[in-house]
Amino acid sequence: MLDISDLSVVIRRPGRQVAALSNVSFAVAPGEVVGLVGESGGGKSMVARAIVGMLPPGSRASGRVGFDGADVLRMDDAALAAHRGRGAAICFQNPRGALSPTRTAGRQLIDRLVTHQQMGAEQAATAAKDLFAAVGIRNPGQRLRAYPHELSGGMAQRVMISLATGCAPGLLIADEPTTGLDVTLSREILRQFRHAADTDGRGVLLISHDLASIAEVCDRVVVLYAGTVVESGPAAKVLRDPAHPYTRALLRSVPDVGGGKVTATAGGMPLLTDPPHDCPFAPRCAHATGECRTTRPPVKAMADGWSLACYHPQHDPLLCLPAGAGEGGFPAGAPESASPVGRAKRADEVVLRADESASPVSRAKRADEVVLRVEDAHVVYRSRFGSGGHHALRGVSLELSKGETLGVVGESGCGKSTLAKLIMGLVEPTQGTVAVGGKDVRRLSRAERTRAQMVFQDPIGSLSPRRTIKDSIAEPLRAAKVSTTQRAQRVERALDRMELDRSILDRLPHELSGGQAQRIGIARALVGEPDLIVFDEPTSALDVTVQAQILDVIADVANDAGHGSVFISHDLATVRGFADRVVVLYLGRVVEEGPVGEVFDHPRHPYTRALLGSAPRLGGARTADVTLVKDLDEADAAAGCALAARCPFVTDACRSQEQTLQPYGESRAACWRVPEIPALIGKSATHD
Amino acid sequence: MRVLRFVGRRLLQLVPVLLGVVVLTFLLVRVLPGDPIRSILGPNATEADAQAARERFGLDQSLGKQFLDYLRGLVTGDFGTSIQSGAPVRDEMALRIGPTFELVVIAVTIAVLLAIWLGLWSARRADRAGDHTVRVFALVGNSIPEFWLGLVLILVGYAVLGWFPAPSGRVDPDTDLTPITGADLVDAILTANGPAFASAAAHLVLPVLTLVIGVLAPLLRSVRASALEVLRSEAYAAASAHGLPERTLLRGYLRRAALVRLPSLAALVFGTAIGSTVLVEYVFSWQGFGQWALRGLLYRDYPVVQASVLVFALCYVLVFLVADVVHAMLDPRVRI
Amino acid sequence: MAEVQLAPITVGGRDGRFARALIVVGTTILVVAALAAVFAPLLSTWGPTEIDPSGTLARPGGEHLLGTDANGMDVWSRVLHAGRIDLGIAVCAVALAVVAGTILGLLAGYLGGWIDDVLMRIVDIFQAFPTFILALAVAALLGDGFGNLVITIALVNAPAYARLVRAEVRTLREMPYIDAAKTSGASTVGILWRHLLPNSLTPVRVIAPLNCGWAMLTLAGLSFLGLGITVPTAEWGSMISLGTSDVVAGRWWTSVPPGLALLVCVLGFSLLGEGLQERADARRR
Amino acid sequence: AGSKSGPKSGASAGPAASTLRIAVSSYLSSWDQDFVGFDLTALMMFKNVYPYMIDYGVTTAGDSQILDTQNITPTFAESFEPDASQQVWTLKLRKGVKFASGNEMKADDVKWSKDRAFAAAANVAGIYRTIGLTKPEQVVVKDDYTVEFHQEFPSALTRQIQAISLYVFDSVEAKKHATAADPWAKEWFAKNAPTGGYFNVAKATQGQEIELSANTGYPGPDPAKTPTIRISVVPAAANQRLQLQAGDIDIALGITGQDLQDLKKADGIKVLSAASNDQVAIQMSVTTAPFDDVNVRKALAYAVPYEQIIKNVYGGDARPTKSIVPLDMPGYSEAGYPYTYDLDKAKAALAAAGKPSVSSELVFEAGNDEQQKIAVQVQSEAAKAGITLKLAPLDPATLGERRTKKSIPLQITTGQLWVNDVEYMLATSFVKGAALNYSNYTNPEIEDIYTKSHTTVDDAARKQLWARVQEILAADVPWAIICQPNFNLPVRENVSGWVQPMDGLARLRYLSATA
Ligand SMILES: Nc1ncnc2c1ncn2[C@@H]1O[C@H](COP(=O)(O)OP(=O)(O)OP(=O)(O)O)[C@@H](O)[C@H]1O
Ligand SMILES: Nc1ncnc2c1ncn2[C@@H]1O[C@H](COP(=O)(O)OP(=O)(O)OP(=O)(O)O)[C@@H](O)[C@H]1O
Ligand SMILES: [Mg+2]
Ligand SMILES: [Mg+2]
Repeated sequence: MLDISDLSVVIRRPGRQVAALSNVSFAVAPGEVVGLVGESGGGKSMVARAIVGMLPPGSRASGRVGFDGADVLRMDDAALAAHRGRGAAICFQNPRGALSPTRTAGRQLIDRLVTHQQMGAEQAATAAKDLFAAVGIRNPGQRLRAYPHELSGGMAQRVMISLATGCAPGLLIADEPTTGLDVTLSREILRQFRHAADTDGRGVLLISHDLASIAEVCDRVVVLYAGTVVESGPAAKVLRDPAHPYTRALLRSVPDVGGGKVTATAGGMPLLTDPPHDCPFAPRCAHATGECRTTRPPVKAMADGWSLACYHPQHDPLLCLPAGAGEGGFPAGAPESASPVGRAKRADEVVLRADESASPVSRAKRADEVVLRVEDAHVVYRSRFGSGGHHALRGVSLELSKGETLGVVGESGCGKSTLAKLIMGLVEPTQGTVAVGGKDVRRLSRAERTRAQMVFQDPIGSLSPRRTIKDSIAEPLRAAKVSTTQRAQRVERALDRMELDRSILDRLPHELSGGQAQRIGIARALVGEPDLIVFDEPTSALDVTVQAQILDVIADVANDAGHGSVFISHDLATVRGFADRVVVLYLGRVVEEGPVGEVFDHPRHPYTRALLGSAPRLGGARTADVTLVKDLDEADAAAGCALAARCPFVTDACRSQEQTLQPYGESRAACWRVPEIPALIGKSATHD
Repeated sequence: MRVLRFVGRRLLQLVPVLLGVVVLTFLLVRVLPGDPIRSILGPNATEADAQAARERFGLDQSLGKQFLDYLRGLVTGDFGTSIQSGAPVRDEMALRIGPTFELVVIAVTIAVLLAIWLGLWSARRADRAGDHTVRVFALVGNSIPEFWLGLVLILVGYAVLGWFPAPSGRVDPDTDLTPITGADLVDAILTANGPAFASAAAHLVLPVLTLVIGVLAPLLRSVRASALEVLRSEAYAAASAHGLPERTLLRGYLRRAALVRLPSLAALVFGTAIGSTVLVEYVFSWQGFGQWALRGLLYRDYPVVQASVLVFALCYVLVFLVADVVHAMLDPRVRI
Repeated sequence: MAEVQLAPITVGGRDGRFARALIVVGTTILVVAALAAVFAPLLSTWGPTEIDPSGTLARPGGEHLLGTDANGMDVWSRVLHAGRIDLGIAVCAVALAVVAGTILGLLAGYLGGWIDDVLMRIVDIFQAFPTFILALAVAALLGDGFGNLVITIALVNAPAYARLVRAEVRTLREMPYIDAAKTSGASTVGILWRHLLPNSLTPVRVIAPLNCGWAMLTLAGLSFLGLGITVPTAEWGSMISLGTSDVVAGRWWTSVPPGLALLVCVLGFSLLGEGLQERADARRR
Repeated sequence: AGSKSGPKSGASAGPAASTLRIAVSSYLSSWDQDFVGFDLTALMMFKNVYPYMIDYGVTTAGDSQILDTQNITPTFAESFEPDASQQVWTLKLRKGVKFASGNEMKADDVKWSKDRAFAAAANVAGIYRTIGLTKPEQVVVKDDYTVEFHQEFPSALTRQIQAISLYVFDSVEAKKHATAADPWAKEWFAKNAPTGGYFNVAKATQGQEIELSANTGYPGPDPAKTPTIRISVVPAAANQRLQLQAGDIDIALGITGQDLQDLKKADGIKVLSAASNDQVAIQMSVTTAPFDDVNVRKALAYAVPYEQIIKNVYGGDARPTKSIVPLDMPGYSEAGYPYTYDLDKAKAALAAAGKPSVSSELVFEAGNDEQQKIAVQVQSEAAKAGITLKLAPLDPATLGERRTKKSIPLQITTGQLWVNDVEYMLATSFVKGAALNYSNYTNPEIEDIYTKSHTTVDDAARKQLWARVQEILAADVPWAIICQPNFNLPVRENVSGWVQPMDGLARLRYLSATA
């Protein structure tokens, strides 16, 4: 159906030129799900735009985008109008942004139905309701009248899918449909696409930067790097035994709940101004030879439609794949690779070196030096008008000692950032206390405030746009009244530790890449030698390979015995690497807490089980032993167990009784049914 | 319901503002140099005569007492008596607000509609000759002082071409229009007076045109910029990527989304237009609210100044309130 | 391999070439006007308030490039010299408004709460006050002249800046870098001065030129009402109003040249502002 | 031409037009002549819509007709004569005079009207003081058609003063609108006129237009010639001019300066011109530095460019004057003002004052083009003599206040004396405490002469006194007298009958136009 051959796109603008795509070829057949993966800027969206004939202004395209025999690039306006929507329909990357804000979701869907399926208004209205129901929107009649801003991210994505399918297209293109969604939700959304291919016989092109997450649903995978196809082939093949060094690097960058090792690849993707004449990955490639740097490797076809563009395909198995993967279930016992000692770095792929002072010994918990104590903290965000407010934290207690790293995980909106802000004194607890270094955060002096530092989720946004990098890093020192010369020295030392060039000091934040900016953020946190560092999702805004690099740096910093660390993430896998203890938050409550290995390998609480179960795992099926019903935003937590509304094992007792943390083995969980759960899981499995 | 609550809350917020305006005006006119009494007494008046006149208008009382009396009057809708004319300010004002309001409302409405139409047209042809021409012309219109533009329009439209009636008055008195609201078009409709309607409309053309030319540019710029933003937004791209027809795109995806920022700007423009009517009224012999207020100020006719500033302020804040409500209706994201 | 030139689907910009043209033309106009004003004494043979004893309303040409006005003063010289007053007042007034409005907006936006409420209500009060009444009040209280017109026009404009900056600050203060500054121990003044101020001025920079043009028109309007600069000081607005009836009589030279000068300068500011705005819009997209 | 129907130009002769259109610059502030403010428009309207018992006669000067202020004749009154003592004046009313309401004018109306004026304690009450009328009891109703005015002392000015003050309201109608709180029906008067003069108000559209119709209930001489007169408000002079040229109006009352000169050449329009007794002067405050020094006053008098002002401001349409006593006033003497434009003498005078340079503000009425132009011309020349003047246009309220406070060092005044007599001039302008004495001028000899003049009735003797007055004023220079501009009125060519009002208030009854 779709047959792209030798597609090149160059975007010309005065003063800059981007070779967005260079000689891209691949095909999608009806009923097939093809994954298009690669890092940000790799040209994935450009391919999608080319398929619907919507390249940005100033683009020059060559080659052919064949669709059902016609060439999209050469279609006239009438043919394009018919092709768009009916031929190929895109689900856009950012569903909230791609829905027109001033038109109800229903109207937008009806517009498509009327246009492409020649329905009358009434017929369209019923069809719209059905379509909404089909993509898993509960209460579709009401949602039809909702405006996009009233939808949650997951709901918006479902609406977007319904809009695309509402056009009844031959080919469904989904541009990063799961980015920004919770693990539990992404899984559900991806299933929708598989469903579209299987039941309606549509071709599906699934675009993602995250190999692991789409691994499960794709038939074939195409890997893009800097606008070139580096490897393509059957999903099972490419994801399990990738041959191209880039594909391998990509796969190794993804943290894995199983404790698979993350390996960083240095450097970033180049921004090409002309179609490359060499291998674009060569500068970052460990296997690159002179040949790679002078000529572009041709696409070599291998067996089963597997093809790759590399002079030096690799065939040894990917090191990081955990042994037990593929068999289902979690490996018993913490894998060796999860321990810090086991995290040996391969000289050829590693840029970051550990701080000399960090040694495993210093990570031992020193209970005598408690740097953070949160006791029964509640936070309520008051609304400006009217009564009520949002109860974001409901009685959280934590304790952290010097040298220790505490992981905090939970879904979006569960209160992770609120906890971070609470610790930093940026929000006032409505109840309970927070003490840093033994002192109530609200009574800290300016200088004492700098004893706790934070690394933010948005690396560029957390740097003041009009202050130089030097200024930003030195900010805590300024508050601590460090002299100017000393300040400069310490800033440079921190910078060195982040392996950044000194020339960066006089730049402004917008001139930095995300990875660089996050290193600056970490440098700022470190420069004052604080007692406590809070990392609030420090890598979630970054590209996969960059994420791996930053995780490396953070692991290094967390190893430091000089301070305690709190590491917050929505992604369990990233925590596994270096946390000593982990806390699972759900709707502002701690539902489970314990040593990292214990929580991951023997999850007790149904919520933790569900979370771990839906985490994407490369090369293996997930262990979906617990599936939560409903989206987070539909759950209400009035009384009783917070999870009651979504828990498959809920009883009346759960609904009425507040759950408190109970010790189960080494960890503690807030669920009275923990002992029964394994049996309950077995029961539901047999029912399936 | 939500809208009503919002309006209620905003109206409550207006109270301190209007009270502030009232206090400030009250003090300001009295701090200003100039004697409101002298000009009604004639040259031969003695200090005793002046004192008698002051007593008549209560100006011999202490400031606090005067203010309380004024406030008490305001609560009952009594704005006091004009020192210059001896008539109740309320009656005079009633005659003056109508015409000015009519002029400004018509002008701003036309300007807004024109700006919407031209702005969308311009945005869809962004960076082409037509777009540039429209924008530059709007800017030129925006750069001409209103009083000068008015005079030129009179010169051309009345003296040279003879298309429009003489710039004196707002409606031909021979049409025997009975004033009800003071807004001539409205009165003509209310009294079903056809000739008066025609005459009032003819008299309105040039002053409305003057105001429209003066305020079009910022509105146009706003509509065009918003429309461009929409046209270049992912949402619009998504809609057109799904092959929706041109008409649906324009009506459902462009127009409303492009107008969300317009109401507050239109309110601002309305505010400036009300302010600049004082010039337009002079040029077109309109005898509206602005001229009345200005004269009151020049003669320090305290009750007139107080009332006119209060009404100006009230118009201003109410128009902003309306704009906020319209904004909320246009933009579902706004929570009110 | 055939190369296909694609027609842009989304409306295309030629990357702000027009915006750049607007900025260049606007700036050129303003620079020329400013130079003409600065070097006015060198460019004219008559003084701006010098009366030609040989009579009034002389036609253009001869001794007077643009003739003389009803007072027998040289129009060309007055048009040039008026630039000093008009441009000067407009720029100073807007600068003052920006400073005052920004300070208010920063405080209101950052501190929030009742301070915000009180400050914004004060701003409301001033914004709701009619311009010419404020103008007359200031003139009557402080006397007339350059400085007081600057204050008047600044007073009229400051509320808008206060709102603009406040709105900006209210979004900016939620930015992570403000949290970062707080956790780095920055003081309130430090946050306001070092982080919020530089970042909240972006929209102000775009609005200010447009506002300068508007200030010039306001000044002209005030002069027309007799509330502006006192005669015989050369000022475009008062020159235009002195010459309005001359236009009717066919004596175009007394009011058309100052009218054009005013128009062109306001247009210069508008073009510059429009260009900046377009560029800012393009950045935002 | 305008698109509207209306009197059009063209036919030079023909039947009398039934409607005449007049443009004025502003709407009258109120119909109430006693209690509140009035402006020129208001005063003109009053003259035409309220019955004045006596008024000036008409005389011919050159080729124009002017009001004769020396000849005051009864109009609505049958007669107005003093008794032998000159202290009791008897007003006999014409019978059958009808107000607009149809009520007949009676003595009670006169009484009520004058009581009202006394109650207002404003304009008329102020003027009556000069002829010894201060209390309502001095106005006595004898019978339905007879009223007596009992003055406290005899006065030569009685006729003149009564000519401008003896107007009568329809008291029957007015009293209907009186309330306990408002016994004089002030509120009603503001919007309604109980008229009965030569014209009645047929319709008044606030701020825009007043339609007058001739009062058929007037049985006396010189009734109104045109049945309907429309007075429209057109503030912008340029607009008045355009409408006059287009034929949409017949008479433009708000055109000044250069426009007049232009209109003299325009088709279908004539500019009626007549000498006037309007005086343009700069009053110098003799009690305020630096003008408390007579030499500084002389310096300014020498620095004023008299000819240039006549040329530049009035287009040559003004008479230079050589005395502070107006031209045409009995007693005028050429020797009264020896100052001419001479910068050397100005500098010498300054030197004599021992000051090489002085500075002051020069106050004039804001919005008055003529005064503004004069100020500009004076400022420019005075600067050359070393007198720095800061121009200060003041709005009416501020001007009024500062004038009462007598705190203006230098101000331009324009205006005419309502009574064409030097005694009246002294009374209003040059004796201590006089209302128009903005110079704060006092001179014991002038005071003496003034007192003497009350009882001097002999013409020659008065002339002698006036000669002395002019000598003194010439030496003291409280005023720099600039000129007496001519009265000019642009009208359509078909307008006739215009009588030039020496008090500036048009008597519309004489006007007519051919259609
Ligand atoms: N409108 C445009 N003008 C100029 N260059 C563009 C434009 N859109 C994209 N590009 C460039 O084209 C290249 C490919 O972009 P594309 O959006 O396809 O990347 P992507 O793989 O979808 O990345 P992401 O994961 O961030 O969505 C990038 O280098 C980008 O900078
Ligand atoms: N300033 C605020 N005012 C009101 N509600 C807030 C505010 N900040 C956060 N919330 C609400 O509090 C809840 C917890 O927010 P928080 O930002 O802590 O979540 P999170 O776990 O960090 O989510 P994410 O993964 O999306 O960052 C959310 O429901 C959010 O909507
Ligand atoms: Mg993309
Ligand atoms: Mg968060």
